[in-house]
Amino acid sequence: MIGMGLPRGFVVTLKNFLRPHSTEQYPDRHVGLFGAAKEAGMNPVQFLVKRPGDSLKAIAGLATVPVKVKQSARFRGNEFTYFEERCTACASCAKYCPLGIIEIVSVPGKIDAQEGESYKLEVFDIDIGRCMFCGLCVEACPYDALHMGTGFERSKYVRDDLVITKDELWDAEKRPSAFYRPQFEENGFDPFAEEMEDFHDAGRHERKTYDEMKKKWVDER
Amino acid sequence: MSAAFLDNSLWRNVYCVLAGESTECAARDYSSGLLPGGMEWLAFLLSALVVAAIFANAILGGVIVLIWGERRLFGRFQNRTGPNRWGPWGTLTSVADAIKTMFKEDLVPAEADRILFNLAPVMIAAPALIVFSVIPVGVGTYVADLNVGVLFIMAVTSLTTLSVLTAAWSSANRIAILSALRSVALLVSYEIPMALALVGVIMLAGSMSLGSIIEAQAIPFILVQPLGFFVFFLAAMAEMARAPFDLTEAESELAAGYLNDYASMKFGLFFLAEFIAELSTSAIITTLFLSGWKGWDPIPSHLWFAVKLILVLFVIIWFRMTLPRLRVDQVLKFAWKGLFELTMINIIVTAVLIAIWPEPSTTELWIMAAINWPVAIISIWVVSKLLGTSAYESPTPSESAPVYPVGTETLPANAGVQGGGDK
Amino acid sequence: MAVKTQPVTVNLGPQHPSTHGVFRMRVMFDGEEIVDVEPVFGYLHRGTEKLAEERTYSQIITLTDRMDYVSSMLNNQSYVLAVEKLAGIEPMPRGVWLRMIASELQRVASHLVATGFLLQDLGALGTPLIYCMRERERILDLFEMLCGARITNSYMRPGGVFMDAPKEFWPALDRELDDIVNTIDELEAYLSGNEIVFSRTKGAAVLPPELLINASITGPMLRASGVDWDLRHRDPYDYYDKVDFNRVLHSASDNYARYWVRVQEMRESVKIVRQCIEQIEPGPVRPSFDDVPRLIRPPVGDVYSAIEGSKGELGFYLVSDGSIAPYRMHARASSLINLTLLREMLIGEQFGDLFVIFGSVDLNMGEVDR
Amino acid sequence: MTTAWNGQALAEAIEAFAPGTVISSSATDVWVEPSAISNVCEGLKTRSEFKFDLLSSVTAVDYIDHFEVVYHLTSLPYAATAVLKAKVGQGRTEASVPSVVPIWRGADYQEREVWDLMGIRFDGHPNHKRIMLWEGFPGHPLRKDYVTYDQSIQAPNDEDDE
Repeated sequence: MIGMGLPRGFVVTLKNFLRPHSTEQYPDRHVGLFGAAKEAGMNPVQFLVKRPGDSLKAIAGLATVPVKVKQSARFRGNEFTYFEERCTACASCAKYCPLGIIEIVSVPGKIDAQEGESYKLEVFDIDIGRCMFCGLCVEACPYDALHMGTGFERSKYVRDDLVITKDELWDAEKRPSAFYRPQFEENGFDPFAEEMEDFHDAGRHERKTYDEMKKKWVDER
Repeated sequence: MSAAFLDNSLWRNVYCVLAGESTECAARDYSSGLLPGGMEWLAFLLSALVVAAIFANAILGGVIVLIWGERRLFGRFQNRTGPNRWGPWGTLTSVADAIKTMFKEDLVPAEADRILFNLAPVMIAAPALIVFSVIPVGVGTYVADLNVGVLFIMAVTSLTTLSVLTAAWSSANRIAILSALRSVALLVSYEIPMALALVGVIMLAGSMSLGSIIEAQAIPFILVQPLGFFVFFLAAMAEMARAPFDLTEAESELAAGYLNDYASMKFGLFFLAEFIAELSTSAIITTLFLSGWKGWDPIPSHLWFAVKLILVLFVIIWFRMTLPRLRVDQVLKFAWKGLFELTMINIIVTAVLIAIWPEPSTTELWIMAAINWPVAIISIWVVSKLLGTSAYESPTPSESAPVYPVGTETLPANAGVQGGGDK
Repeated sequence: MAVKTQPVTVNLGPQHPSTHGVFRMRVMFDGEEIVDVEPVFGYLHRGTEKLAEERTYSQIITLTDRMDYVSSMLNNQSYVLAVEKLAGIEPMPRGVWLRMIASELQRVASHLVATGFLLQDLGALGTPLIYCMRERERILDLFEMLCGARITNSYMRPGGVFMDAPKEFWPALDRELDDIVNTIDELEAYLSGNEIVFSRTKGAAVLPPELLINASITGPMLRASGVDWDLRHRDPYDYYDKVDFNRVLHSASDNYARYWVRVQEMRESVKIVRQCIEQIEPGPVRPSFDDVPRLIRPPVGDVYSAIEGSKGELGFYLVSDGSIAPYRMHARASSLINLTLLREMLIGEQFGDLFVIFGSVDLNMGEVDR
Repeated sequence: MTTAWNGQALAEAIEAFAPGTVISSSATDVWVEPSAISNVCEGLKTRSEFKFDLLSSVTAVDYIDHFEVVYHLTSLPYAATAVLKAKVGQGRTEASVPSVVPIWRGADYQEREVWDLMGIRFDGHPNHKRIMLWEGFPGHPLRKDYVTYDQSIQAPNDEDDE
């Protein structure tokens, strides 16, 4: 029963014992005195003298530093991003949603409407509580108005609060995920570093070539 | 008051501060006590209570630290951080856990035997603490130096199983009963090699008192008694139901075994007892095999003891983290067919050596070590050969011949699907 | 001395810690020996097949994710292949290569979970499990790069995948492949020679290949008994005919053989991914919406298409009535069918081995109950 | 490379050893008399020209006026597959078909699942019980005419537990 297999196992576990750990602390990282001083940009002695309260806290292990979780740009988060200017209220997203959790009510807009204003949105609700983040609504959006968000900290105490309304979408931080939006990756847009200010940036900007248009509209008819 | 009793510095300090015109204290430069003369019996009683309280609280405090340390070490072994939220490096986690445990609802199953159900946690926690009464944790720092100390330890530790059985029986749970039966089987099997492994140590020291055993260790007995240490270590792991012998609790099989129906502080007491057992086992190993508090001079003896204790604890945790669990029959087979033989070899060899050098000096101990190590290695190797499974030959992918005919025959030409479609 | 004993019946699960989900077994045992076992299913039944009848072909991809949630990519692949076969869609080459890379990575992840939990059931207190999970996390990071989700991927679409891999994916994949091999080496150093693992898994729950085949058991369990049946080789879907890999076989057909086959298959999967990286070439990853619209209307008919999933033959039976939703979808759940012989495997074994044998089947309750 | 049996060829081959059992056949599928399923499967498994030793899948489809039980067979020695179908419950009567569990153990849970969700009885099944849903569940959910009942009306009864 006792051979070389067991000692080898002990060596492996000891090797892992000495490795740095692979987990991450979230939402904040606990720092000691040295970490807190480094965070404040001083050396520990300075920190101890200048900010005795904070240093005591740090020694007691209560000082924390917020942690940014490493995420991919395509992360499908639940803080949806939405550009009202781009939306035509076509309700493609609502039709494509496997769970039917997107509710859209639209009314005809003014007669002399600009592009994208021919329909006015009255209601645009996404029930995040039942959403499964498949991203099909984003995939279905023909004008790149709806994007998956990169944030995910939307837990609420009441289930009804999980419904994202139009106003909430409109006011939310514009940090769209690159999910199904290859143009973001081409433009080098990083949702974790910057916000998207201009709704024009969210578009696909792809123009069909003359030959393609001709093929589609002339040759095939 | 006996003079031997006052060799214990811990007792003496407390006692002599209390006792009045005691001659023993006067002989040791304690001028006078707090109590009037003739009240030595009260001083004795009070000092006994104080010493016991100090010890018990020190152990419980140690357990709190141990739980935290063990979880941190688990984390390190498993490449994660371990508890880190509460207090510096998570040191207050166990305190928070203890408070949480106390405030939980105390559930008693409807079918439980209430008296026994409530008695079992006490029955398991008390003996675990009592073990420490004979262990010297520093020069003259102990509760009592029994002249049958080793025997006392063996007797008290085996009480654990009784309370496990009580807990399982009273909670009227089939899984708990299974766990308790395993616990009893484990105890019956491992108590014997555990006791016999200590025979070598007792022979070398010529005494069963732990104080004398430490005194006798001119060199740590782990060097002189490798086989005894090996057997005792494994048997002790089994005795406190630690991996790879954690059959009683086996969470992947029995969920929590005998603890299934316990909640709140009753569960807390079981949990506590388990960790006290771990602490006491390491203390016993430290005392018997690592020369206890002995060390080089400038460093105080208590620190030596603590360092050795932590070392042993680390090894126990390392074992627990590394090894998968054995099955019941394998565990019992290992005790009866493996460890028992090894202890017998150890006793015979040690007896012969003691017959040659009845009162071994340091040099003679070194010679004994030189003889015992080869004996230990050879005998462990032989026993493992006799017991172990043969090496498992894994076939390389290309060499293995298929045993079942697959794709050996061909269909008639007309059988396949016509008009394409490959399946 | 004959001791009079009486068998005891115990309900294990659905809340037992090592039933890999919500599985219940009614076990009767005599002392430590198992006398009778009756599995009880259905605690995670979500009616996937009924739900699929009311969804379009693309929407069902999201349902397949949730069937076997430790190998969603493979479920996606199997379903998408069935749709392609039903609707006669010609997939785009780059999409197919990406599909193969993703599904082989998922196979590694799934086998890591299987191995880790098998060792957890052996009582190794989480250490090997966490080493396996650590590696799986890195694979899931790659999936997050690919499709934005870690578990419920929904990465594949009829005709390919929904989006090309980002630029940073390829160097990360290279690094990860080396890491996987290192981890497997470490795992083997740790456990493949471990005498305790030997003595507990060797010779336990041996099943002859004839019985396994008769019980429709496929996948690593079948290959551990020496039957050379791997759909990737026998019925090459996607581009598996363009890659070269060994079929891992073992002849012992016991728990250790199953563990060993899974570990070696991870190595083979890494090899396949490496070949895919070599052979992949630029191009579109899915047909244009002119060729394959979002709402697919396959012609009337039925089709059964199976792939080699991580747990065995993973097939989808689709019946189309020409509308945008399938008339009937049936998933051949290998986890459920692999449990057919559970009783035979367990009876006569020790109680301590119950969950080890159960774990060696490698099942996922999401797939068993669907 | 696995080959799929041509339906017509398979139908001829089945007719050769079990005359009168095949109802019709297409390029891929063979429709068999439901009562003869047992016989035909026995032959398909044991006879040397078929050797269908692995039953890939058993399922059923509700075609409103009848049910169809679908067997997907695989032969390991030939590396071949075939599809066998049986129309049962014509006119939506109580459908039943002989069980193939005595031939392939692998049909055990799958037939139970079909019974549970589709309501097709398998005569001769050794453990003919519901598998996913509890005993006493109203109706068979995968049937096209299934109406979701308010499940709070009928609690699960305890037939299941001894």
